[in-house]
Amino acid sequence: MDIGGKMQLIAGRIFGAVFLLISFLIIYIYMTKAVKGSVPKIRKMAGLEAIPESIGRAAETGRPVHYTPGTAGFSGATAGFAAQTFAGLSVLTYVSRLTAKYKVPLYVTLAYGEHIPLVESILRESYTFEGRPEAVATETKVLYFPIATSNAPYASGVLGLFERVKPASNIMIGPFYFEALAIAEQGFIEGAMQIAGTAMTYQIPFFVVACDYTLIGEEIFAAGAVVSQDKPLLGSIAGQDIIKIITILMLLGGFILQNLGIDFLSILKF
Amino acid sequence: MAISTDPSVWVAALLTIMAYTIIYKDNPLYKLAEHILVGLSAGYLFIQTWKMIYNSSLLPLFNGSGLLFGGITLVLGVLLFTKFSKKYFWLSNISIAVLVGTATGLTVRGYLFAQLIEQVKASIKVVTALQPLDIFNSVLSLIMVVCTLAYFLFTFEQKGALGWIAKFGRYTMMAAFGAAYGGTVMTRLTIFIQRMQYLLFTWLGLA
Amino acid sequence: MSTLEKVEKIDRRIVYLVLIIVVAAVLLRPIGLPIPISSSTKKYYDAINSLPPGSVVALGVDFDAGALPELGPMLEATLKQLFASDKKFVIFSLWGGGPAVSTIYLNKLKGLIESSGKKYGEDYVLLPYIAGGETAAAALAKDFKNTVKNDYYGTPVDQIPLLKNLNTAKDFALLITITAGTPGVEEYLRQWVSPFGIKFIVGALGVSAPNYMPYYTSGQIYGMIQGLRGAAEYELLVGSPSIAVSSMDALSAGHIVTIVFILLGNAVFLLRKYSRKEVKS
Amino acid sequence: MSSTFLNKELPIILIFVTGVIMIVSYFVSAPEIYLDPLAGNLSQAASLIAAYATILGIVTLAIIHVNHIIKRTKGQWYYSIIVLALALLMIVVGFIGELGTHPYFIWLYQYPLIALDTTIYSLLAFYIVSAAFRAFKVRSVEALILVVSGIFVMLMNAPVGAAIWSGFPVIGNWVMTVPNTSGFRGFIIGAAIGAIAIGLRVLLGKEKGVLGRS
Repeated sequence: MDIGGKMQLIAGRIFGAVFLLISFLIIYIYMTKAVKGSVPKIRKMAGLEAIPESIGRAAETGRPVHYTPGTAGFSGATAGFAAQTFAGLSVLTYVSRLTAKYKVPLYVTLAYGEHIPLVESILRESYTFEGRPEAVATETKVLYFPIATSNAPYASGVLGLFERVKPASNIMIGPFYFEALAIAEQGFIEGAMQIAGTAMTYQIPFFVVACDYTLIGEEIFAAGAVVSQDKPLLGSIAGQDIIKIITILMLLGGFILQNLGIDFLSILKF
Repeated sequence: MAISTDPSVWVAALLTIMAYTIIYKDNPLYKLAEHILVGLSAGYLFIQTWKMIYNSSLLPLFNGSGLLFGGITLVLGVLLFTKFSKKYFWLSNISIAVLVGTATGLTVRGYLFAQLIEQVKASIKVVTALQPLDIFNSVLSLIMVVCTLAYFLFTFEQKGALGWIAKFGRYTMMAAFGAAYGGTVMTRLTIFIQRMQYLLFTWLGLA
Repeated sequence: MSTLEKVEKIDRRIVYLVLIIVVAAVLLRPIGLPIPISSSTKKYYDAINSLPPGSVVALGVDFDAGALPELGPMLEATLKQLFASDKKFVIFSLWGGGPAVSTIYLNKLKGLIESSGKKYGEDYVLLPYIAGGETAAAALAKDFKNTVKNDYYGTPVDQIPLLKNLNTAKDFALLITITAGTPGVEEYLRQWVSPFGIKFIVGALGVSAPNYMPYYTSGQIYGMIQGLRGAAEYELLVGSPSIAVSSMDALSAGHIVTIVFILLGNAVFLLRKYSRKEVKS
Repeated sequence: MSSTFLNKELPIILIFVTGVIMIVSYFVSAPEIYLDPLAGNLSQAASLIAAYATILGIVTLAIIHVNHIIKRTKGQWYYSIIVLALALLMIVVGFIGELGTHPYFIWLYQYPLIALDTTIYSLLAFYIVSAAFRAFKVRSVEALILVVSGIFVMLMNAPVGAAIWSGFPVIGNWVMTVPNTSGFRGFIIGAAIGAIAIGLRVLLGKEKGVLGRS
């Protein structure tokens, strides 16, 4: 399709271009609306609702909470998973405020050195927010089990910690590899209340069976956005909902039209 | 078949046993095995990556076949190393920006077609001429895809009709994650079986 | 602690021991169970055979040492099928380990290559690793010879006969990737299959196969080898049963052990739940 | 130019410009302004920057281990010597003749590296089997569906399944092609819409953590 001069729209990709432009527009509108004040309300997520309950249990039993924001670094091979790590760090802010309030010991285990400064600043902010900055030194502990190439050292480090401190609550939100299975299993054996969430599809099955609550895939981004009240992110989530509804209508409408003899598919291939 | 006399096989077998000591508990032998792997992997990757940089960026610059391209990529590459300086670390963001911008553009346009439009097209089938079982499977698949997608709606409470739709979507995903679990068992067992074959047959020659 | 609780909290090392003993026993005393061939493996095999003579195949060796046990047999059988056929092929890699793995298998098949009369540079070429994942896949698809300036042995691309008229993904008749994850199937779908419509077949880990089924049923992936089981089927199709076929009985034994442990674990769990309920009521 | 421009705005402008070029060049063919070759060069340049970033990663790893040696970190410094020594050995052998083709270079990969990498990965088999017994409890309808579909797929993958009952592979195949395909298809479409959303936030400079310390 000619659009002036030698410039042409490439055939077969025009529907895609229109769909992409509409999607960008919708997301942009909802992001700006959210920043201007009309912040969308995110639905209840069982995993997120259960966090206060699990920290309450830790307070009752006097046993600590264990938290990990996942095992992916910001650079190198695992660079593509930064968004999941940030969701995990946002939920850590929420969790550390609760442990500060209820005076529950909190262990945070990390696999990448670059996460340490971020986590330490989150803990300082949370405990200061709850008016107990001095408690960071006594009630929280950041443990670093560096990943060499395989995640086995991190897994065995966390397993050793579980056997020593017997956590009452184990919360794992972020990107994970095979060590997720070993930690979730040990947490289950120790009788901890476990809440996990990741977008790494290979690890979700293990979380679902071994944990009490599991946030699946994009739910961890929604959870991170809710606890951090990150306005552009909340707006973008609302915008994505609209696109998902459009896609659902395309699926259902397309199926019906195609079977009524109207060639809906040719529109998609346009 | 007798025990292997090939020194290479002995090196591999002994390193295998060293690494397996972690089954009992974490210990210095395992740590040694792990760090040998780190060293070899880092050195190996350095060579393969340097080979690409030398062939595609430096050589064209030196032999003049790609002055502009070689020059620009060399500058952008070297800028990354400013990360170590307190004053000029922000210069590295210029190179990262080019990498992130290009990768983001490629990913967005790619996801749009390969992961969105193609998948929507795959769910839209003409079922009128199919066998009854195929009609059932096609309609059921469409419903499952729609329910799974509906589960990921975040600005609508999962109550009433949407509650049921989302629950059915989550159950569909459970079947999918079950299949993924089944696949994981095969892959993990395979790696272990291959190590056993190496020790029993290649090293000890028992077969 | 009641016996049931003791069984449930059994030391994991005992579970490990059971697995080691069962797998070793079956390896030493194979049973020889039949291996039915699935349609996805057959379509992988047919995709190569059905190409017209002299067509050029792009073979992406996209895995490293850790995935060798499952993907090595697939690569070996694919090389055997390609060397026995009248097709030409270019090996490249989005993973650092690719060139070393390819070299190991090319060395292993040296005898077969000589007897097949295939010449390096005319019938097959080995190219170096290209970093970047998504950007590397896109760069190769769009402008092959400007992304890779030399072959793995240092010869400039314009001096290699096989590469003379290969410039973009369109010049290849088939794209194969044998991959352990990212970068792999999804990057090729986004940068080769959708833009250029090239026929695409995949050698996948067992753990990844379920994730790729949506692309197989949609036709984006034409044929797929699913894990070691698929590799064994493919070895039979290629007519050279070797390591994958010889591992099948041990794989069956390992699966049975896992299933028994799941059922046993749940039986103990349910028994304890009911015994605790009677105590309460 | 003010430092905030160079520090903050320039990278974001660069991300926006390169991103838009890659997207527009996919939909519009504009030979006059060499849009297509520009997109090709950008992909090649980005791949090379990724290669330099990998070298940077390896150099950073080396610096970490050198520090361990200098500071004699307890329980670590002697391991760091081994890491540096073997990395150096691999690099020196790799530089003999054409890069990465010397028989000793391939030997170091084929025997020690493969043995260690596969062995460490094979530990997963133990984790899976012990979790199967100790943690795979059917405590909800969801876990029941997961375990049942998992077992059917396992009995499809393992030849013994077909030997026990010819129905197992048929049911396993149905699980793979209907619920599994549909579940992951919905998941993939959701992820695609997510990728478009993240893509827009990155291009507008609203996605934190994309750039290094700024």
